[in-house]
Amino acid sequence: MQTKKIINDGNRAVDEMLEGILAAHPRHLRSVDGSPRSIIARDGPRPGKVGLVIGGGSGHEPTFLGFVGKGLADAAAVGNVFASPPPDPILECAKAVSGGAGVLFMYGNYAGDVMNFDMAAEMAGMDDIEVRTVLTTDDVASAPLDQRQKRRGVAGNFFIFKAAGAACDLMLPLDEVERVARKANDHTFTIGVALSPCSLPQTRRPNFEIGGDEMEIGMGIHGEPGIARGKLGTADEITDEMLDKILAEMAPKRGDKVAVLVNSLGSTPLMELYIMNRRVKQRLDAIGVSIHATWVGNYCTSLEMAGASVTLFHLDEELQAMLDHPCDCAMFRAG
Amino acid sequence: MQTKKIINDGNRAVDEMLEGILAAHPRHLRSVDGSPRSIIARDGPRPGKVGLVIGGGSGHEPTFLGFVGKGLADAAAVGNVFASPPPDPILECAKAVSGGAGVLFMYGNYAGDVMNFDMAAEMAGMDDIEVRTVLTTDDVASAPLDQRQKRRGVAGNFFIFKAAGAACDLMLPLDEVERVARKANDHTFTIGVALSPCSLPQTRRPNFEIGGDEMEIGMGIHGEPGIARGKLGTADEITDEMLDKILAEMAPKRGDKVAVLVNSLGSTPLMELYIMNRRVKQRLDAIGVSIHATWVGNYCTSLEMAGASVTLFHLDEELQAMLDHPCDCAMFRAG
Amino acid sequence: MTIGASDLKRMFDAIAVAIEADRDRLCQLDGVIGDADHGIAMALGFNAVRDALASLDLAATEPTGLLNTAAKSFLNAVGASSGPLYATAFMRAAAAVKGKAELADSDVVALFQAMAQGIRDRGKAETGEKTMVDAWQPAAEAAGASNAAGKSLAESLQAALAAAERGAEATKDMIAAKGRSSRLGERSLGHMDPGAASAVTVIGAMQKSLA
Amino acid sequence: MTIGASDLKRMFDAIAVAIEADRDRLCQLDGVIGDADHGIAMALGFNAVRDALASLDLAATEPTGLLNTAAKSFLNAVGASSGPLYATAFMRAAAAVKGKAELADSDVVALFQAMAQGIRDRGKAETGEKTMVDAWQPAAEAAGASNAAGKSLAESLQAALAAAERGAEATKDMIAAKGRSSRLGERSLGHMDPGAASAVTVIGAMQKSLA
Ligand SMILES: Nc1ncnc2c1ncn2[C@@H]1O[C@H](COP(=O)(O)OP(=O)(O)O)[C@@H](O)[C@H]1O
Ligand SMILES: Nc1ncnc2c1ncn2[C@@H]1O[C@H](COP(=O)(O)OP(=O)(O)O)[C@@H](O)[C@H]1O
Ligand SMILES: [Mg+2]
Ligand SMILES: [Mg+2]
Ligand SMILES: [Mg+2]
Ligand SMILES: [Mg+2]
Repeated sequence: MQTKKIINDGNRAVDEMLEGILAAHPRHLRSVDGSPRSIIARDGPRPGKVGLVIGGGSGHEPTFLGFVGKGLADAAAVGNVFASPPPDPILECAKAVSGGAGVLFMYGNYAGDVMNFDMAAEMAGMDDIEVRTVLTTDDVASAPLDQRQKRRGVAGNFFIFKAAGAACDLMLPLDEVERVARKANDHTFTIGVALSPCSLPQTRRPNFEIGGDEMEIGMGIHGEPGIARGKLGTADEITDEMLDKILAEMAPKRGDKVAVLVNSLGSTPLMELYIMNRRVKQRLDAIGVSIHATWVGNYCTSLEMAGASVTLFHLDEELQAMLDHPCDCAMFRAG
Repeated sequence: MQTKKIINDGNRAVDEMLEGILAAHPRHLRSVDGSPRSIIARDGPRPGKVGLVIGGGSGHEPTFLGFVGKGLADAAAVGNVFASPPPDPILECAKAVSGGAGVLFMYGNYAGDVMNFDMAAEMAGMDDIEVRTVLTTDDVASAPLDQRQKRRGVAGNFFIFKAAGAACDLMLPLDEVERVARKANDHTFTIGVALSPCSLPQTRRPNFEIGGDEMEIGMGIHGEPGIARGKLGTADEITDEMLDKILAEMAPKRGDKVAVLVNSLGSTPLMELYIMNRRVKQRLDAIGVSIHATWVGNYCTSLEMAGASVTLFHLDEELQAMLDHPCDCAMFRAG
Repeated sequence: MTIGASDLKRMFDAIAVAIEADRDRLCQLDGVIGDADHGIAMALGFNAVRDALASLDLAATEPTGLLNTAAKSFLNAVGASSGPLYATAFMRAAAAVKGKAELADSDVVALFQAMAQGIRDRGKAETGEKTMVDAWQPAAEAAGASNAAGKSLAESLQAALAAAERGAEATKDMIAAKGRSSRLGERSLGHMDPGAASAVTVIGAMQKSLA
Repeated sequence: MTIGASDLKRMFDAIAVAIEADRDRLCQLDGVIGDADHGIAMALGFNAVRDALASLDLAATEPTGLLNTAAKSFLNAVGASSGPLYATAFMRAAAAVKGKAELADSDVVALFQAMAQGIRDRGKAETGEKTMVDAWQPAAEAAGASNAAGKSLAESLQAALAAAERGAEATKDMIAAKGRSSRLGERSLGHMDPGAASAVTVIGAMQKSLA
């Protein structure tokens, strides 16, 4: 039996989704002529501003397209479901948003994305566009701390892109934008838990198996296995396990500030996310860490996977200013 | 086997969710002292303004709490999952937001809500608060057109509350607010389709049964049976079936304007919603109806139910102005 | 033998136990034509009543006060449809026995009839509309007739229970005209109304406890 | 007998058919230690190659041009990891046979070795890291050795296929050090790498088609 989806044709799902997105958000988004997988912020790119190009596989909506808008990313290159975009649409994004001050590529650290974005960067270089790359590596479950550069980029993208987008919008030069982006990435810590699988529109089969009473701590946003399979715990047990791992690394001091993102992987409803957030607040209160702002909802999903992730963004004055900087994207507003 | 949820205790889920919501949105929301199920907009209520109180069962998040904020509802009374709140928290909301110009109760038309809100209205009357009530009845699948007053209120709440909230924020008198609210309700048409059930935190069992290749057109947001059970169609077939029903009633003329809401019942991801929205746009283009604005996402859910609804809000000048009026809620912003 | 506050408390305790045991079946019935929460609502309500009554000083409480406490606690715990319906039932019952410390058989029957009337007043449903009224109304009539014919309280409540059972069974052949399932039209046929089903459970527990 | 553009086109068609037939198994393998889409990516890529080659005027196309067309269409259709890896393989293959209209046995072996080298260059993986390199690298070495020993193309490709099969099998005992599954540590043990599995399918189709 195939999984249930409201689609027409699995192979056309991404392109039809893009049509629907452009139909819904004509004031915010447009595609590059002749390159429908290159989506540009109507309001963002301008001369003298560093262009911010993000991207990756589809199926994580509102990541990445939701982050395209004034004050955040200037463009997103769109891949197939859970697959990096090829170099061409990435290159078209770079060309469309280049304002003469260089372009920053930001995306999650996955082999496929690295190879495709690197090829696009080389091609952009031939067009005299200076490209820098900052990979996001916020998933603490995906490699030990001493191999942080190996980690996956997941829901923390939200904070990292937000900070970099603000730096661009403030007209900082490429060096500075890159510095802010790296710092934001270093200050962002995410861990996820998955309860049940999603299925790709092309196969319509569950993309992993998991027992009816099990959860997987640390599972990646493409269903990549995580740290450990265990019995499904209570919301407090699960949140504690996640926070223990994050706080051990982040090592906040009393009086430090964070921003919080409690994110659904897809089908886990707001009720459960807010129950988790209640625990996050209790834990942070207990160690004297104050919460500057909180986001709860579907920000980085894996289609209809059940589960959630918690991200802490460890703020300093600069990162807080970047987070508070206004942005206007089709799928949400912040700041 | 119980369904999987990230909760602590099914009986505490709503209260713990509320703790998490207040923890996340302290700048937007507060609860009434001694009445934790009465949630008030920090910024909304003020002397001389009609107070707008909405509410209903939990499990539909971000409905109703997400609509509490300046420019929209002043308060929401929170019931158990899929159950009306009792009169007490409703009354506390009315008292907290009364600015001397009367209070409007708005909620979906369900027997339980009607009885509880009516009892609260009587009690408010004893406290010299003038209360009017406008029931939302946008679900075209829930009764024939000639019995519109019997219909259920579903995702179209978004537009109807939005219009009424704007009227309140513009300091219109109670009569006018009520008129705008009724007109908004009359201009709002929703229909849903369900693919798979949700489960209540207290039972953790699917709340209805449906075949692995079936869908239910017209299903209510509590899993109430709809118009017809059928084989799951393609996105275009499903959307067409929904739009046919809406357009037959709404009967728009060439040149008319609408706002569109494509809403997930819970676990149906943005990809599928946008594919549906693409079809909505095609259909409206074909009959010369223009789209003033579009919302796509989780606005009125049934926990983790799979499925979606489409709402058209048939605009005239006044309703468009109300829709465009700014509002600032914890869970989204619009206008 | 008369019925006092502690008898009524025992009765509410018995209802709470019976409803708790019936919770899942009631949710399942509600799942077919409603929103699958009726067992939850009823259990919540009667557990709240039990807790509220547990903290009463029974020696200092008359039936009216006890019933009003039950009404208030049921109402505030439940919301939903059953909240105002049963809360109103208990408020009317309280009014029906006002001023009496001990209830004779006919007082209990009057209390029972007041409950049914309260449910009708609050919900505005008639018999035949596939609601709990289809159990409560015939039950109240049967109890009244039995009492008028000089039968004992036990016999009258037995007659009420039998009538409620028949009434609940009969809801299977009705098309719902009130409440959540009233939008189903013909699709509500063949299924017992959950509120009528729980009414049988409630009345059964009352009968056992008071007889 | 030499190999020309139309032979290469037939070879790509054969790969497309073989991969399409293998799609679900490759997705399943990728589901265990990756993201369950490897079969989709490979099928997409080779179908795109087939479509692109179908519109070429083969009489006017040399192997280099055909291989570059294959590279470009594979790259743009796929993205993912397999996109740049196979696209680079085809680009290097194109470079290896530049200027030749017809390929002798040793040219085909050189083409084959260039593919393996391209994959290594692009992905920077060594053998033992549980990637498609663990199939391609021994296959290229076996083909080269066989060719150097004067064996026929058919024999050389047969040796390559056998080596690829052994290499893919061997990935079961490896801990992934490159690609998506490299974060699994020990948990990747016991499972065949999907990219190595598909390499066997590709090499098998090449062998059958060219032999
Ligand atoms: N107007 C009414 N009058 C009498 N009983 C009603 C009315 N509306 C609903 N009911 C009863 O309430 C029952 C459902 O109760 P419950 O599930 O607790 O509430 P909700 O429908 O709010 O979820 C129905 O089965 C029906 O018996
Ligand atoms: N750096 C690399 N070098 C060689 N092969 C690699 C590398 N990274 C990944 N692979 C191969 O790619 C395969 C996965 O391909 P695919 O599923 O199409 O891409 P993705 O991982 O982007 O979903 C792996 O099984 C592995 O064989
Ligand atoms: Mg992939
Ligand atoms: Mg209910
Ligand atoms: Mg119910
Ligand atoms: Mg893969």
